[in-house]
Amino acid sequence: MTRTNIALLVLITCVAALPLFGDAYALRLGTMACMYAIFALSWNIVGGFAGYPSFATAAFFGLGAYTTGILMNKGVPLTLSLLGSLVLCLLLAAALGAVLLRLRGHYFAIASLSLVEVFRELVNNATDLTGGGMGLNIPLVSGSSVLSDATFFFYAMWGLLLITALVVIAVSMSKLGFGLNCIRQNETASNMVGLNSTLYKAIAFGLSACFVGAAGGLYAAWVHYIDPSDVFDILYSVKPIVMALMGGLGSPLGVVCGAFVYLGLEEVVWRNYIQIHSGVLGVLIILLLLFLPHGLVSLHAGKIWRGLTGRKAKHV
Amino acid sequence: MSKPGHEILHLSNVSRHFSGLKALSDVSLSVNKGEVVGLIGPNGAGKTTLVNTICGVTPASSGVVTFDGRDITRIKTYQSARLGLSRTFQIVQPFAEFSALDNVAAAALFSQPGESLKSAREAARVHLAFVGLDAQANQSAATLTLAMRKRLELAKALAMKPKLLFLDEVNAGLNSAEVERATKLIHQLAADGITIVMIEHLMKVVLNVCTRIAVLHNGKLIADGAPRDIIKDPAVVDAYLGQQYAQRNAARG
Amino acid sequence: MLAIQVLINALVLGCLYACIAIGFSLVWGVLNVINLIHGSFIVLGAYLAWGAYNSLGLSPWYALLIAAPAFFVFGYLLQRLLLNRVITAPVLVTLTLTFGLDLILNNAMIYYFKADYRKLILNPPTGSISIFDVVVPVDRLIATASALALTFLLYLLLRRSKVGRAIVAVRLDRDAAVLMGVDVKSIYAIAFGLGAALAGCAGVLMALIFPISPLTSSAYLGKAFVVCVLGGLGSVSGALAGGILLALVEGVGSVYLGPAHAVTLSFVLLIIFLVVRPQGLLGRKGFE
Amino acid sequence: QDVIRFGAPLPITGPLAPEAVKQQQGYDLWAEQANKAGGIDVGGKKYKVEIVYSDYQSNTPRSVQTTEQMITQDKVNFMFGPFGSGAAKAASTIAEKYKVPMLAATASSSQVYDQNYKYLFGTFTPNDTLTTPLTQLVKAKAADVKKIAILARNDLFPLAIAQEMEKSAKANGLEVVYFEKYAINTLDHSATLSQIKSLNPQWVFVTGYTNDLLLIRKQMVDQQMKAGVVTMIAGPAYQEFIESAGQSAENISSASWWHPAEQYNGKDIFGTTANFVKLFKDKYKLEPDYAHASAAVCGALFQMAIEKAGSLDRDKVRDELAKMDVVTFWGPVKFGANGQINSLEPPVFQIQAGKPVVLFPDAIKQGEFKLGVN
Amino acid sequence: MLELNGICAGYGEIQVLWGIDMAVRSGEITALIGSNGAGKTTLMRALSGLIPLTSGKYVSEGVDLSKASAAQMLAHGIVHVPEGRRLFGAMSIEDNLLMGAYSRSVSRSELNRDLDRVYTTFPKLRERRNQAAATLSGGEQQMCAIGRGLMSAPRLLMIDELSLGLSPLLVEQLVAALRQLNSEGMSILLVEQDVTTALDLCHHAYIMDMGRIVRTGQGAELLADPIIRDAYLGVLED
Ligand SMILES: Nc1ncnc2c1ncn2[C@@H]1O[C@H](COP(=O)(O)OP(=O)(O)OP(=O)(O)O)[C@@H](O)[C@H]1O
Ligand SMILES: Nc1ncnc2c1ncn2[C@@H]1O[C@H](COP(=O)(O)OP(=O)(O)OP(=O)(O)O)[C@@H](O)[C@H]1O
Ligand SMILES: [Mg+2]
Ligand SMILES: [Mg+2]
Repeated sequence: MTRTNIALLVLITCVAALPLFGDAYALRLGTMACMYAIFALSWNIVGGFAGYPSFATAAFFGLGAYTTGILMNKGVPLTLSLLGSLVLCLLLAAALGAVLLRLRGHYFAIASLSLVEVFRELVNNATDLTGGGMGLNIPLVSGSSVLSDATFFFYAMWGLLLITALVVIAVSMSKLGFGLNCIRQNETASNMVGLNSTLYKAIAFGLSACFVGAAGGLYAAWVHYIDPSDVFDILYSVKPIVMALMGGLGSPLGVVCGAFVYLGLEEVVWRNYIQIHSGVLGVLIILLLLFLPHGLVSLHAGKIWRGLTGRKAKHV
Repeated sequence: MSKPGHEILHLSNVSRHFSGLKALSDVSLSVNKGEVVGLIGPNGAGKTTLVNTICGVTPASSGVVTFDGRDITRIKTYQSARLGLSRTFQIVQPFAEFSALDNVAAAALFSQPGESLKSAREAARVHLAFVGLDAQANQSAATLTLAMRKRLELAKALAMKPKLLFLDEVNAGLNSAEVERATKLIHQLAADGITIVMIEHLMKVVLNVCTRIAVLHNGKLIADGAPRDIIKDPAVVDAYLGQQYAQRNAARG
Repeated sequence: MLAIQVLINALVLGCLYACIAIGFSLVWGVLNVINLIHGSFIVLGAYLAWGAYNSLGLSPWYALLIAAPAFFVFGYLLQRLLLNRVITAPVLVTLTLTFGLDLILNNAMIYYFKADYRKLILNPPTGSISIFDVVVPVDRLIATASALALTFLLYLLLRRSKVGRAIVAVRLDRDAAVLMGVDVKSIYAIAFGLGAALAGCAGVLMALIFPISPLTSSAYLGKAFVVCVLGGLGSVSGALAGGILLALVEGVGSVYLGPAHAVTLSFVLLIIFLVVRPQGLLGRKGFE
Repeated sequence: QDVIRFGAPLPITGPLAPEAVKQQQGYDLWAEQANKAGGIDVGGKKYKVEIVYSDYQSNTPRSVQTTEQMITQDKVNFMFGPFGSGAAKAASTIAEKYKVPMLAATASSSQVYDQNYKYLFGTFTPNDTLTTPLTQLVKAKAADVKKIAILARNDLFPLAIAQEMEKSAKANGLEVVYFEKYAINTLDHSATLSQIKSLNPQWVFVTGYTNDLLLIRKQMVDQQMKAGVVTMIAGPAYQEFIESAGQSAENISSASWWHPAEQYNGKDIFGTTANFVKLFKDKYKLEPDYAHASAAVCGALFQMAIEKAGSLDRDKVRDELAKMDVVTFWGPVKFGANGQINSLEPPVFQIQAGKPVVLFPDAIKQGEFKLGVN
Repeated sequence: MLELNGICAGYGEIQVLWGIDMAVRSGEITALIGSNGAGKTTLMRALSGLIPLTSGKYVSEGVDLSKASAAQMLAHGIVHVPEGRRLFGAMSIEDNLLMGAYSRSVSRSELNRDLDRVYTTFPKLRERRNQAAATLSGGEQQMCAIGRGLMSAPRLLMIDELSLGLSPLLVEQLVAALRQLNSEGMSILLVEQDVTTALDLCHHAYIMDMGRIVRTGQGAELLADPIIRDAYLGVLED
């Protein structure tokens, strides 16, 4: 295991201590942070390892949310419902991936973006099952108090993040990760050396969807009410990418840091500037991109040293 | 044909077109085990396309390709690689961010089922040493010179334990000394029993290593035979070699 | 009759869609930048038309003449000063950059114009003409004609002029273009400026037809995406074909399946199209 | 100085942004009036009113988040609901958990209240209270209206009201020749409108937000679509709809929960409806509509409940709200068991000569129903 | 025509050229020969302003061009036909040729005259003038690339890897075309792996190794030099 992967696990472990310090709102933020970290890590499997810029996060988030919501309304317990979301997203994404990942670059980006629209409209129009535009109520899996409720969902989301991180680390060290790396660099050559790229991409897409789906399910149970425009919000697709870019494309530690930092910035800006927070956020994103083009992970000591001494960093 | 041995590759009436353009028409060709076949022809004759068709990169529009007695006309690229068909690319295709070692390891890893990353890396060292890149094993492919990248292509192809090896202009852009080295490697591979089909414009290399030459022109096979006969074939001289070459050749006897 | 009416509607609407998409397609095709700020440019153009009409009494046709150079300069500077710094970075970086820019511009518009909807109402209204029960609104007709004219101008520019040829050359091979003596940075800026100018003009025309609000920018952007992919990236005639195809699918879909399904249908079509023919309607395979 | 803090999540950015302005104006007017009168009297002690705003970006999950943030971090005493039915429903879960009374100013769909939360109250009557009088009015005044076409935005409130309309149309013997939803963000309706036109309905009923309705109205004119009755909900009550639609707004009918022409004599801080309208016009140079008024009345209702309870205790205030039975400038206020108001009689009105003219109820009627929309 | 003095250049922190001294004489064909990775392409890229010099200077007819951009080099009549042709694939042959004239501001009629000259040199191009460049065969592409270079009105034409991947017949035709152009007064700087062809064609040759010039002399003289034969010509019989 590499040093950064160990650092990632340490970071995630530290996050688990949050309930010792924070109130219910802090736990809410923590839960959101874990959720976005799951998104960013998952996106990184397809976008970072395999180099396919996917915008499908929102599609599988929504699908997972609705699957769990519907199952729970039918009396299925939370854990089983979440498993349902996970498996459904895994299989569906793998199947779709086999087809859509034939597209490269921009084209794939657009196709994955359209998945969000298609899923949203399908859910919107399947009124009998999903309530359509009227939204869907999800029964409470309530603990006794506000705080215990918040703690429960925080740990649930945190646990999912931990599982996701472990899987992503495992992928990065495995033949699968090596293969995805090959695909990113040169897909023609990958096929030529006997790598079944369709299979690898399908698995990667499936993996990148399943934890997002489970997170969606957990989210639905957490908020008790979902509607299509909420859970199929395209921002769920865009933000993980921004986070991954801010943190450092391809590095699991980087993307998780990116997620935490982005959410932190967003929260601070949002609280302090009611009217112009999105503009301020835009400015911050641009500054970060211009001054840290390789993400937060590039911000190690050597870099800062070179920056201070004015020597140019080596570009490879 | 020059060397006896059973037929390893057979093409019958293979055609391939790209929306109107007939890149290959009705090519029939067979290659026997142990042969070194030169594939020559003017630019745009369809040589690379022929290799792509056999390897499943651009499957044939019609016709049948068999390899080792098995129909591989509609095979996927990665499957053909696992069957023992490997090739180098005319325009080199390295995994640019990987080290030379990992480039070759990838080839060893994915072409043989059950290979682990560790054993693939070990195998890769052997192949790198064979092509003389052991010193560059840890250098990233992007920083290698063209000649080195061509050798890397070869090492990758070899790591796949090929039965049949396609070499697409491995000597283009190399200087004479480099060409000579490469030629030696090819001789050695042939001696190891690997069947080779090489596309090449450098006639001296073709004549030096090939046991047989096939000539493509406008997607059609216009000649197929022993090297000495081919370079005298008027059709080949007209389409490919040029009068000057023929004269020089004749002058030399 | 309904069929003919729907067909006519679709043709007219298709040209408007093309007008929305064409600048986006140009920027994407030439700069390889997915310009998320495009939708907000269109809205800004619409505000410009609205302001020119309501405070200066200037008709939108004249507003076009202001919008084109103003947006060109705006786009040119944006590219020169900002985007050119990351233009060689992977596509996601420029995408994120334009995402940030869009946040800023959209927020600024909400701040200054407030979020309520405005409408440019021509006085006297232009009305509609009807032939055998088929109705065509005059303002749409004029907007369509202007859109076609803009499209044609761009086509001429790219095909016939030296700058146009340089834009195409840069798109095809940046380094080779440098060798021809092309100043790539300024060509990029010109292309982005043109994209912005086209967006601004589209906005002026849309002001006649759609309500104006910063919040419609995402709808415009969505249409631009679809049209551009349907028609083929960076292809002028493709944008036109893609626009009409999209309008037809939406029109026919909403009549026969209901309007809610029309959107779904257009996106399903988009995905199928991508998988079967990624180069788009008029794009040529292999020449991306 | 002691203050009472009220949390008001607003959709300042995003698609609902225009609504945020209205709500904020309503809340601000009330806060200003309350503070001008010295504040809210809690058991003899005066408390100033302070409203804490935040932007939830027209995004429901964010409205939930900000509700929790206001309750836990900003330590607000009471909550106003976010805009619309969907967000109010989602946010009310938080208020319920923390046992904080929440007054929703703009949530009408009965689905919002169907969880029977104890701490959620709303000032909009159910949707059918709008559609039923409309149908009856049309039945009475335009007997030859037989066919109705309904086009609804696929979103909680517009869709719910369209479904109510369908029900009441059927109950009143009308033929529903067209009922479809359109997707959020639809730019062009011309195909749909052509189809409706070809069905020749005498009544066209459209729901959506202001921009949707403006868009559809413009395209109806473009398609030279005429009908005896055209009803749009909820835009026509808004001044900006009337201004933006111009000539084409003429004779559009609508219904809403309140109208400035109403003549209630309330016990709240604003007193009469006329007084509220005057105060509003003085401050904002605008004619108030129901959205402004509802926001203001929510504040006034909190004030009355707190003063009555004589305490800032949330449960006591909640109980006072539940028991409330009082007349305000907004109308008589009494909440049902599920928290939704059930005492209002919403007015039906029509745009005539660029002004909304009340047609029903008869007590405040300003004019006669006019047929024919071109 | 062109004087190079101690040119150093490279990519980022990697230095490739280590003090190149060289002279390209007017009206001559100069060949640049060297093993792979010697830095020939890098030198050409530096000369055409694609990469900056780290030190050294070059002077053309008294003008210091060390800091010149690609456009300024073109203005001086120094034109680079890059390795790998780099045509604008989706554009027609004629548009490619017109792109060659991009940096010149000349009248349409003058352009037409120049086009005509290129078409006379390469009649095949005239035949296919409206065909997209990407669909041409390798040799036709090379002609088009040279033709595009000619459209920039070069006084010095720099061609990288003239015969790379071309059939013997095409090489023969291109060599003839270059001889013709040279006889009309154009200076040519040539990078070529086929040493026999290159030395045969050129007046003067420079031999490069590891980013330095190691030998120079007249083509025929070098061809006869046994050391050169040993190092660069190999023993493979033709
Ligand atoms: N993907 C493709 N789409 C369209 N045309 C193609 C495609 N691939 C090859 N061609 C065309 O098919 C013909 C044969 O090309 P191929 O690359 O096989 O030639 P070649 O014999 O390898 O030539 P060279 O010696 O120059 O490498 C050429 O005219 C080429 O333009
Ligand atoms: N973009 C680059 N970045 C870093 N190093 C490079 C780059 N391009 C070339 N090099 C290195 O510069 C050196 C010289 O390369 P160059 O291409 O100039 O050689 P060449 O003489 O043209 O060789 P060839 O005969 O193979 O074309 C090589 O070691 C090569 O690896
Ligand atoms: Mg080839
Ligand atoms: Mg070179």
